[in-house]
Amino acid sequence: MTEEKTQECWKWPEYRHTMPEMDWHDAKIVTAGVDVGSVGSKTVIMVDGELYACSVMRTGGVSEETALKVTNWALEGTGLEIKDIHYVVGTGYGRVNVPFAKRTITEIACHARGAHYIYGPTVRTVLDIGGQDCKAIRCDEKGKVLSFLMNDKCAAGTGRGLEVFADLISVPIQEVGKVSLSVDQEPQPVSNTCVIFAKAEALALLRQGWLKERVAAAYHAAMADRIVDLLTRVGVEKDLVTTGGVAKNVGVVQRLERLLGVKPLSPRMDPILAGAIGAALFAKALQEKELGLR
Amino acid sequence: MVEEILEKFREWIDNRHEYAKTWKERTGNKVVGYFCTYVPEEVLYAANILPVRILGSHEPPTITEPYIFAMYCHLCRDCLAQGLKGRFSYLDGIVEGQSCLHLRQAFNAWRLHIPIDYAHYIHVPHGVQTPRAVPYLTQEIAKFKQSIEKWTGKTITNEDLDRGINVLNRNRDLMRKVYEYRKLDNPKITGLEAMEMVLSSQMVDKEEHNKLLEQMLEELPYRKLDREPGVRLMIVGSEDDDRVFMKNVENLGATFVIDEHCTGSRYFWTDIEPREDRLMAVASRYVYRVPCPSKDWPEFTRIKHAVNLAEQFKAQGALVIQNKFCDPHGIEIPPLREALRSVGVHTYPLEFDVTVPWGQFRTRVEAFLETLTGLEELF
Amino acid sequence: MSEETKEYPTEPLKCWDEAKNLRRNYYEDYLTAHEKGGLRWAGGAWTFSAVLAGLGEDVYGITSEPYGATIAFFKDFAAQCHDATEAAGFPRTLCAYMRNYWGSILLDKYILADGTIVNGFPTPDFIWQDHICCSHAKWYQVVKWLERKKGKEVPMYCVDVSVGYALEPVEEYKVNYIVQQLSDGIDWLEKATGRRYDDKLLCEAVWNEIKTSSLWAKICALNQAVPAPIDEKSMYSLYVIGTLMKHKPECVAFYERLKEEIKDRIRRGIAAVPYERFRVITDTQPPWGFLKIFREMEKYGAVSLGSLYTFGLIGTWEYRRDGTWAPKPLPPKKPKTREEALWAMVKWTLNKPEWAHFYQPELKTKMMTSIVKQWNVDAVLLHYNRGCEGLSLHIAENRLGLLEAGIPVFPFEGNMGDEREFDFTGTMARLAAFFESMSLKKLKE
Amino acid sequence: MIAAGVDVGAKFVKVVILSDGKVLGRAKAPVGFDVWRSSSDLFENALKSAGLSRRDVGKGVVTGMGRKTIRLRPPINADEAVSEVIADAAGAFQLVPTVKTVIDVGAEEGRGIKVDQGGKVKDFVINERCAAGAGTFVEAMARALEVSVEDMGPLALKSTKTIPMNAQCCVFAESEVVTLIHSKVAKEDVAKAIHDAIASRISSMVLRVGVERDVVLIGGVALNPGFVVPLKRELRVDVILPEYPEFVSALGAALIATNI
Repeated sequence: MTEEKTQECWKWPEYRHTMPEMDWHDAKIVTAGVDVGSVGSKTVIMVDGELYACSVMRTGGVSEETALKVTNWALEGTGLEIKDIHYVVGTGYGRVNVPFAKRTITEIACHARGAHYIYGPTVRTVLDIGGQDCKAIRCDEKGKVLSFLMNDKCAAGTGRGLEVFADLISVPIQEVGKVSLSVDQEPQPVSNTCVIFAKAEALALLRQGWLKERVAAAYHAAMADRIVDLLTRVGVEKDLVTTGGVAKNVGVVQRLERLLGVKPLSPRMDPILAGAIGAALFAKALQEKELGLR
Repeated sequence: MVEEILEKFREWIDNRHEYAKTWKERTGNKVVGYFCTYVPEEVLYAANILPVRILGSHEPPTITEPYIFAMYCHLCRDCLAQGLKGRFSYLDGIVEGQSCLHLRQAFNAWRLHIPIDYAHYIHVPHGVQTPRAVPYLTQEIAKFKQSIEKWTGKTITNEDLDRGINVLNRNRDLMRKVYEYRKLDNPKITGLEAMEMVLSSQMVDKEEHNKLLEQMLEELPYRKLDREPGVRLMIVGSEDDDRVFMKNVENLGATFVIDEHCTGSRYFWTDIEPREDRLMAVASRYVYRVPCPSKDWPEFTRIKHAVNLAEQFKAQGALVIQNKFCDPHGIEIPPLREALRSVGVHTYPLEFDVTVPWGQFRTRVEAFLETLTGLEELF
Repeated sequence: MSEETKEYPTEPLKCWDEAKNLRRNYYEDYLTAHEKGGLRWAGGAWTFSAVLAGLGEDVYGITSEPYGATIAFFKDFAAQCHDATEAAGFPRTLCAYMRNYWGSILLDKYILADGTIVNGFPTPDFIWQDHICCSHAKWYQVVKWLERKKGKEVPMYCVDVSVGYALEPVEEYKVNYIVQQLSDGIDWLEKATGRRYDDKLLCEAVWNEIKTSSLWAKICALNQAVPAPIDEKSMYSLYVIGTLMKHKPECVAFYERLKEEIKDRIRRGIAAVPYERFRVITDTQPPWGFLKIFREMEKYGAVSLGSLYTFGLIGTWEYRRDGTWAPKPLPPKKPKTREEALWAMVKWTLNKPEWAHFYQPELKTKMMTSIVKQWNVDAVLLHYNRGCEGLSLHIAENRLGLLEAGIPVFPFEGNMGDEREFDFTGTMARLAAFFESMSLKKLKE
Repeated sequence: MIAAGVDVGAKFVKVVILSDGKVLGRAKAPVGFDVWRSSSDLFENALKSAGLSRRDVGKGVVTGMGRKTIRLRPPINADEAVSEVIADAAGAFQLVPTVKTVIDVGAEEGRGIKVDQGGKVKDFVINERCAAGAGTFVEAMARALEVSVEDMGPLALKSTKTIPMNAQCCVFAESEVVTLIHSKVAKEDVAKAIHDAIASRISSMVLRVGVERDVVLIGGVALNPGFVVPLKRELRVDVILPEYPEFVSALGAALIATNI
């Protein structure tokens, strides 16, 4: 148990990526979206409104530093520097702490816009499951927000909740979702909404000799229930898509599918980037406005 | 000038306890605390007693745990906490005018656990839409008047009552006049300033408050706020004295142009119509005033009123606030939002607790403002 | 447990099936009222239902709290109701019965006593309610609003009874305030239903209602016997008849029979539970989805004799000169006129013990302390009920008051109608600890 | 007679070996999923450290939230399992005979217990949902702050600022913490706010049973000075910290075993 702990199963992998076949030198507009979330920070570099480079890392104790780090990492090896970027928009929990951003826009607007980019114009309902909160967003064919709701006070349906849980059953966070699906029969969801109590409950189950898989299933089922509560409050209209870190968790997504009878679209790129992508797209629009192009 | 007056309001709020103590020493008269705006302050003013509203301090009310189960709203627990911490030690008495169960509990706990010379509960009727309410409340107020007379040993004459009625009506009239300036395209005062005006009037001698309001109204037409009004907002719902929240929201490129809650317009919107029977005149006012939802049935008259305000003050959006566990307001959230929506006012609900988690709320409010202004040009 | 525990004989109640039928028929009658050419009304369990009797025999009601509790008992349907209500934008902190009831309307589904779910919520022809807590009138105001969205206009009348409570008779002007509203209400009923009002039927119904609540109190008083002839879990299925039809002759007749049966059980030493070692009372509505807590208690030889709630919701009591708390005897004479009937009913109703703690925690504590003494109670289990703002009011004060009187108290948090707020395992663990601290160990199975 | 007490907590198992009321051995280890394995291994260690073997132990009593989940074998047998409340009281009373109030703050659970002159439990309160135990809370917050759990307390003591947090739900509190971090509040101030929040949550719970001196604070969190200071302030009384606060429950169990 103790040595297992040192594995730090909650730690999801950080990464950066550049689109190989793209080049920024003859680009008209280079923009960046910096999404400083409560748990993870992401930067997206766009050339003329197309994703060029991106990076994802954990948010540190000082958000300015994180913003700088994550952005420089995205630029690494591209030959670009922050000063070369025409317009930077900051978003996310720490959006006010992006020193080199010209403007901030909320993650609500950015996720809708980003989802529209990732999944296409048929998106009407965006479910963003972030580190600390969970947002249900209704948007139009342009990716513009019509209405939205955020979860109240309970983080059981969030990334942080999952981290605590992954640690508990010592399964790497990228795999808990898959693990939770490897049960032939779905158990009762854990009854508690509070992360700490849900964890305690899960612990009790483990001690009663439940298999990790079964406990994981119970925990994910509870998460899905909670998220559905939120979704029904804004109302689900097709197409439904998920963004944010937890969107990669098949255990949650497939259960949502089951509960809602709606199949979420599959992303053409990492949905954790949605917020940053949206910000970068807004940045492009803002730059065009400054240049009098719109 | 206006600035100094507003500064004075702020000062009164921040030093409310010192104010009350010095008032007591200066006048040698009694100070009474009240919980809900259904307490007819007219009667207290008639008896030369200073009524002050008991409100919380927005610190987690730990010490109330033994007395009030935490499923009741933070306001009632926070109020009691103030008493238990001895911050209202100067009070000679407490009075409650029946509204919600929550504040009744604060009143009873206070009566039972904090030494106090005088405690009176007025059974203000809930059936304010029935024709039987006025005569009934008239008798309840008469009973209240008698108990005050017994307590102070002084009889309250009609002249005394007229004095009380006049000072309150005057205060109401002046504050409504100030609110008029919020209708302008560029309002003359911010939502925070308006809140501080109303709050302070619940804490100080209204004679003094009226003097400042009169001066302020002379200067106000010439005041120019050095800020863009931005999005015109309404704030509507449970009791709200969270000045930090008001300030933060108005710093996001918005201005509260109107409110509908009991630490705002609801407190002073309705006047007393003079009548020969003074007590019946007072009773009528408290029966026909803009109601607390706990008394507003079978018709939703408060919602109609809120919609009118939103239209008169040209609000673009409304923040619908509910103090967590405040059932009377919670119950009305969907009908209220529907009604506002029907006149084109978008709404966003926020659940308030003893402290407001600004980080979370900031995102919600900003996003709400974005949906109002639309970020149109960026699509 | 080494020491031997006495085992008492037990047997099921004979009245059981009658209670079940009365309850089943009640919900079915409401559903099929129109087929019988009758009327449907909706209102609270505390509403002045006797007044409606004046409209004729064929006026069938559904009282809101018992209906909300019925839903709560069937957890899955309850969960659907909560979701529907939250989806409609109502906070989840509101009265749980109310949310269940609204959910049932929003889902357009109606549940019968046995859990059968019927499609289409039967809209009432009119609403007749009273208002004492923050929710009573608002509850139906929203019902009206929801029905209007479905294109149905439901006329509503609501009587304000928030005049306070005193152990001694309340002031005339307060009674008068309510009586006047009721007589206005009768005129309103005639307009709303187009029926002529019959004062004779009113007088009968009022007298029945008074008898019902006096009888129920007598039944509860019988539980002072050792061993207790009935436990609280059974009482729930019995007092509910009063909450459904307190003004009806069937109800009076049923309670008469029940009283006789209980007397007979006492005579023959029949107990509610085989091992009675520890007598408790509870407070406020139980978490309806988890009545198994009472079975758990039996494993420790603990029996719940009832509560101020089960005794006082329908029963009417008074303090005798000797200081004992006892069933309130019937008024000297049966009312003859509308005026007499309304005055008699209001005066009687304002003595409802369950109304005391809305105003004065001391009074509730006093009554609970009397129960502890007169019923030989060892401890009080206080249900801090997140589902009911009204009956949980001042409950923390009652805890302090009881402790001051030297009575052991076990408070536990839960919710009568929303299982998400009741933690069964956790609560049972704490209850076990409490029993241990009372040096009470689990009996050998 | 030699008696043993085993306390199966949320995070750790603790064992105390007693000989006529004198402590012969103490041992503590993290709880694995196989609670039985970890606890019986530990049991052996504790015995070893006392130079004893199972055979020497006359009686044993198990307590703690995990007591029902461990398979028991002599000398510890199931029907001698006692609740934490009873064990806490017994242990605290042995160490501080003048004790009237026991506060036990562990990883998942907080408890307030009132005892009479004889050390008998008079009244008690255990946190219900949405007022979770302090240990896990501090951990989660430490992660958010990027500070090691051990440093949290000392860090908090460096601060003099008071930032009210409405921490009924600790996860909700975490978003408040993140906000504070983003608005560049100094780490020590945040750390203090966190500990103040726990202290106010625990004290508000304990206040339900009432605080009567002497007050004894036990459980792992008692080792965290950042929590003890605000707790004293909130309760407005001094609290006594026994030498091995996290072993008091196990000690209580052992004492009960002795008296069976």
